[in-house]
Amino acid sequence: MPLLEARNLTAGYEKLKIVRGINLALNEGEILSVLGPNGAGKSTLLNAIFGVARIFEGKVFLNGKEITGKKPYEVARLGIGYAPQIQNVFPNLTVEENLELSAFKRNGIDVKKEMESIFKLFPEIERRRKNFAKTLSGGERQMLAMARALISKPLVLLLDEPTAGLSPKATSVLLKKVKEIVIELNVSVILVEQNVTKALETSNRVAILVGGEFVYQGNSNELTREEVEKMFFGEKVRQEL
Amino acid sequence: MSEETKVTKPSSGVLPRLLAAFVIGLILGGLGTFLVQSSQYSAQLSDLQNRVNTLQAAVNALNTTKIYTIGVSFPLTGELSDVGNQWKTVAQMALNDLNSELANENVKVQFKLVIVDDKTQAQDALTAVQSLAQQGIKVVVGPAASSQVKAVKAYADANQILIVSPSSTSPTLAIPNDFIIRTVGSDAVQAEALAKLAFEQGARNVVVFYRDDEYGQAFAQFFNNVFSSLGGKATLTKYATGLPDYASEVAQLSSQVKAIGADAVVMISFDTDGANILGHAKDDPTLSSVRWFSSEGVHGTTQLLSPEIATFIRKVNLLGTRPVFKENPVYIDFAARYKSLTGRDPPVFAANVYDSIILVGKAILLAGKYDGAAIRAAMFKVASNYYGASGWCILNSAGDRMYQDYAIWTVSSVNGTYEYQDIGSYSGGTITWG
Amino acid sequence: MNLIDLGVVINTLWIGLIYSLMAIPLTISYKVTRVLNFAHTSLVTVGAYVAVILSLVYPDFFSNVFVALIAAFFAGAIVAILNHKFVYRKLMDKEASPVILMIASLGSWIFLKYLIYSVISIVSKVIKKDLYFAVPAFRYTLNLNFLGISNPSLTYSLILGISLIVLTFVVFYRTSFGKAMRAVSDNPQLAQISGISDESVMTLTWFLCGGLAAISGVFWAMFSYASPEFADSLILQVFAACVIGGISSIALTILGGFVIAGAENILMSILYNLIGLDLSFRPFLSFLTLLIVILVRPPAGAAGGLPYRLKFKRERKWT
Amino acid sequence: MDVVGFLVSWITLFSIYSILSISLNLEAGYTGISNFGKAAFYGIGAFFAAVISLSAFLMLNGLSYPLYSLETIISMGTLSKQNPILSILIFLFTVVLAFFVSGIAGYMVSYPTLRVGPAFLGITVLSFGELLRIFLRNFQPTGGTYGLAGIPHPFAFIQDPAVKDFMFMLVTLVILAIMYIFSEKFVNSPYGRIMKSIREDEIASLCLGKDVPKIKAQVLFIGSGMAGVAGALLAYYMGSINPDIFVPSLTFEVWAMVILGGLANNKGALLGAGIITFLNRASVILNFTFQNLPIDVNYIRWMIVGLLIVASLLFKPEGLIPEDPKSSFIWNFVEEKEPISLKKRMEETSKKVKFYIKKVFDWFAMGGG
Repeated sequence: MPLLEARNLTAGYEKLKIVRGINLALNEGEILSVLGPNGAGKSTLLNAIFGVARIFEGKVFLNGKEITGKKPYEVARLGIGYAPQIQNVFPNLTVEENLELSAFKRNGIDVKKEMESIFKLFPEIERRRKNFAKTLSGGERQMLAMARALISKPLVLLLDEPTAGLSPKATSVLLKKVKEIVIELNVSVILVEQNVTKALETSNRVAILVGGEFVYQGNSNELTREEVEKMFFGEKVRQEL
Repeated sequence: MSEETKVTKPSSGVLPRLLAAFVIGLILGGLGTFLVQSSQYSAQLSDLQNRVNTLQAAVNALNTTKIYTIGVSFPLTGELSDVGNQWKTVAQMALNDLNSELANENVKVQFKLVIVDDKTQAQDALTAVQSLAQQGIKVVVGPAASSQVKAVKAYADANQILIVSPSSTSPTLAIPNDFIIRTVGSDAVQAEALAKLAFEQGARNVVVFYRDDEYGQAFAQFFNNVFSSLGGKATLTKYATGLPDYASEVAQLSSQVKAIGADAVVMISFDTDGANILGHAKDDPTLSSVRWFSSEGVHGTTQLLSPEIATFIRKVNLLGTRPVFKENPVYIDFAARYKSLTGRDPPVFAANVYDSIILVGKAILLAGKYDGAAIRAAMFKVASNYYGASGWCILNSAGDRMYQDYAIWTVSSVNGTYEYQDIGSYSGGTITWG
Repeated sequence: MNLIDLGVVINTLWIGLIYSLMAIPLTISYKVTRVLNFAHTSLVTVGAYVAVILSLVYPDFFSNVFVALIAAFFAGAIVAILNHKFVYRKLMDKEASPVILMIASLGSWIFLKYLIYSVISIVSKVIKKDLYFAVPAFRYTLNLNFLGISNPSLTYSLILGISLIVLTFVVFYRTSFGKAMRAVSDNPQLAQISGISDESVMTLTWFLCGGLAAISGVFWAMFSYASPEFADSLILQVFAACVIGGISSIALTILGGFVIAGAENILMSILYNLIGLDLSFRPFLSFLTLLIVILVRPPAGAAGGLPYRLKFKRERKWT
Repeated sequence: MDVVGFLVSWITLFSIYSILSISLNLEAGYTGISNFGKAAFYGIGAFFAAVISLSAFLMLNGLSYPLYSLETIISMGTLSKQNPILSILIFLFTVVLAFFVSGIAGYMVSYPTLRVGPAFLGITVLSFGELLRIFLRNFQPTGGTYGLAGIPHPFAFIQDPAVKDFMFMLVTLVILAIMYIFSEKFVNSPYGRIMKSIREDEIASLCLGKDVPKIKAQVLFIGSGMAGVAGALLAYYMGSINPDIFVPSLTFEVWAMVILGGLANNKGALLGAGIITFLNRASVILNFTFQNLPIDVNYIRWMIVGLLIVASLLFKPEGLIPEDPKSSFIWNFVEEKEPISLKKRMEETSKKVKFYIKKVFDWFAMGGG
């Protein structure tokens, strides 16, 4: 049984349907990359899983339990962590407080201990633990967002373009960290990425979203960057496969 | 295609629309005039009907009771809500007295009150009076503040609605031949009384601490005139009204008293601000060492009877004037009944409110018909022989009270508790003690 | 000539404290819930009157200041929460803009104000005491002199007020609830996906703010008096204090409260003694100060003329 | 009950408040200027009209009393009835000038306040209003706390009060109509679209080359001018004014009207003003029907007003008449909706009409069954 599953999901905002008929399954311990051109509905998909976007049709299951229509904070407490692309930290809280908050009201979590272990994973932000989050750089913010999503020991981690706006070096560091996390913390990841090469390197499986629909799902080592980009531009690769 | 162009470019300009508006206005105007006239006809008709009814009533003789409605516009909310709500009780008391008197004398007439809140605001007073008038009411007791009376004056004069204000004292409303009647004496006399009182008590250099409104402004001016003519020196200091607290004003007052070496403070206030000022003054050593005089505004508040303020009042020997005829049996009876009903002394102008209702009732009876002008004429006659809770109510040509006697009040200790006491009176220019 | 008296300084302190105490809950509730709450005045009045009425009806029990304060706290908190549940929450669910929320708060202010009037009129008829203008009974039983301030209720409110402000700071910056409040005020969406229920945070915020507002009302009644209108005549000054602080930080709000109080007292005193400015200009000075502060040193980054966007629009989507 | 009298007095009040709410709608609804100082400009108009007409009458008759004195009030009672043409001329003159005086005041106030940034504009204008009010309270030439009374009614020469009030109502209605048509034209002009663009995104409008502060100042000029006209009408209607009429709560009342009716919609502004003034005036009927309740009926009256404001917002948070999407600039972008052409619309209508006619014929053909 997959850990996280979306069945025939149609979602969007207000009256607008952005993603249509999505079927998605995430198995334990894997990294699933969701690739797609701008405006394909990648972020909307994550939002729909999390109960932020409006779901028109379809269902979402976590560990076999249905989580469709639950409020975002309930979803978070059931064990999904989410690091959104922008506005992903609380600027007027310190780094420590940002982390503490995520563990707020979660039973069985020793916040102090967890924080230390998280800081071990992210030494970059440990140095700035007493600073306000608004003083952090873009990469540090992304790390903080990831750390914040991880501290509550989620089963699934959703990362929305963590490398957007980062330098190539920082991108590599960050994605390496994602791989580490999966092993170390035993968490499954859905990674929304724009950088196709890096995404293919990082992930086990890949799903390609174009115009609100999946055009391809498969193992990442079966694909090359060129093929992916062809799909982005709308060539009918699906029939070939 | 031609229709298409018409869509994008509206053909009608402003002018045709204005014309249309004008035509609509004309039609409305015609319609309105028709309505007004028909309402006049219907008014004539209803007048006829009334006459028939009165005739019928006379024929049917004493079996039916006629009910007259008196409008009341009081500040039940807003700045003067404290007194306004107590006046409401007073007005109901007066109404009951009036009705029971009529019942005892077997007159088949009863009165009814409709009390409308005017929020202590000029515009709301106007709408309150309009609402009452549109329900066919010709006499309105209230509103309280002079600014409100001014706001309703134009409407009242034009529509012949008699306004009987129990508390408006502004000198700029002493207008002859209007439909405003004020059952309260001009503050000119009270200011004279207070000035003479202060001078007689030995004050020569006083600070007049007054509220910045029509009441305070006029009162302070009159006081200054009299006090200077007596040979004293008065420094006028005004404070803003409607503030929630006057601690800062009292602090300023204290430094001013110290600076000019004043020997007394004359406070011209209403109840909430006055009680608040005294409450803060008690903590000030400078203000505790000079004499205090006060107008009628603060008289009757429960706060002054609390031990801490009452001690201060005794210490500075605060004396005040208030419009009442001393040892007036009607007032004593009224005050006792009011106290048994509400547990406190009558508030400021309570006697005037009481008398206003009774006067209006009697004037309606005398006029014999429910009509503003007739009631107004009758009002002058009734008032000239009426001795009520506030004393003789004779009106002058401007529709204001002609004579007003003043009592000198203070707070004194009786059997361990504090009470208001009248210890003297001012009548015809002289102060009598005891 | 002596420009400032000790009395003026003490008044500044006290009034500044009261303004701050009233402005803090206004700022917090605005930050967390984005409601510019006009019904705040009603909360203040409710607090004052609960203390006054209880202390007059049950003088034995409620003559203790602390008991009365606690009663007032809960009364204000309950009213605030009910107001939230029945008005603001419903409007937020319909994604109403902050301007709509503000006008809704205006509506509930009108309703609550006259509800208070009604309750007062009934109670004062029953207990046969004037409540339209009243002071709590415990005002006369206090006895505590401190730092040479002879007015015991002033002393009490100074000590209690300062400790309350300290407590608010602790709650806001040290407890996890305070952190959650700050998180919601920073970014409500992100707070939700971090597992914070914004609804429970908002309810708790109203609990705290309603209670604090009510307590400030009790302080006012202790020192001055309670009437159904007193808070209405204070509200503009309180708003001014908030605005000087940019309706953003608690510390700046407190500063704002003291700036306004200083203008009304110390500045008034100086101008009065120097150029004989009438005392009736006191409210004039507070608004003048506000204007000058806004124009010279715009609060919370509102400087720099035009390219500053209206902060009203709450970021709804962060896709 | 005097229904005509009620309608006349209500419509007069409604017109005055409608002018206020339309002007606020121009500022807040269309341009996004949160003006919380409406009462100030309303007051400027009222005081201007009162001062000018009083001093004009005094001067033309060679009198030199202070404006607020008893003598002025008494003499004005007779003077105002003498010359109908003069009364009406002075009335029109002051009403028109009140527009410019208040407008210029609004324009001048906008200069420093716009530099502050929009977030604090509301409170800045509100403080300005309060400063003005406190100043007027202490300014003796315009009466200070006495205020001004005896303001000559333009139709004082008409004997019958009902006709007099009716004429005044007509005049206010006509002025309201002019204001309404003007603002409708205005907001649907290219200038109106610039206003909306400023409301939606100031920076974007700046980047489009619009002088945002200037446009805001111009809108404030027009809005304040309209408020000034309303103030002048109020002064003539009441016959007396004082500074304490123009308190901030009046501004909030106007805001409630605009929000209730629906922001950025002139019809909504009218509806909001109509509802609130009608509630205020008509709810007095409760005072006549319910007497001797345990709770004072006046309190219940105001409570109902508050409840209705909240209830109608809960019922329709966007206001009773939401902004017309077709005229909205932004909406056209998002939906990319083509406005339906007249031809198409006519075709559709004729189709509908034909359908119904056919239905009726069928009905007859069936024998009316």
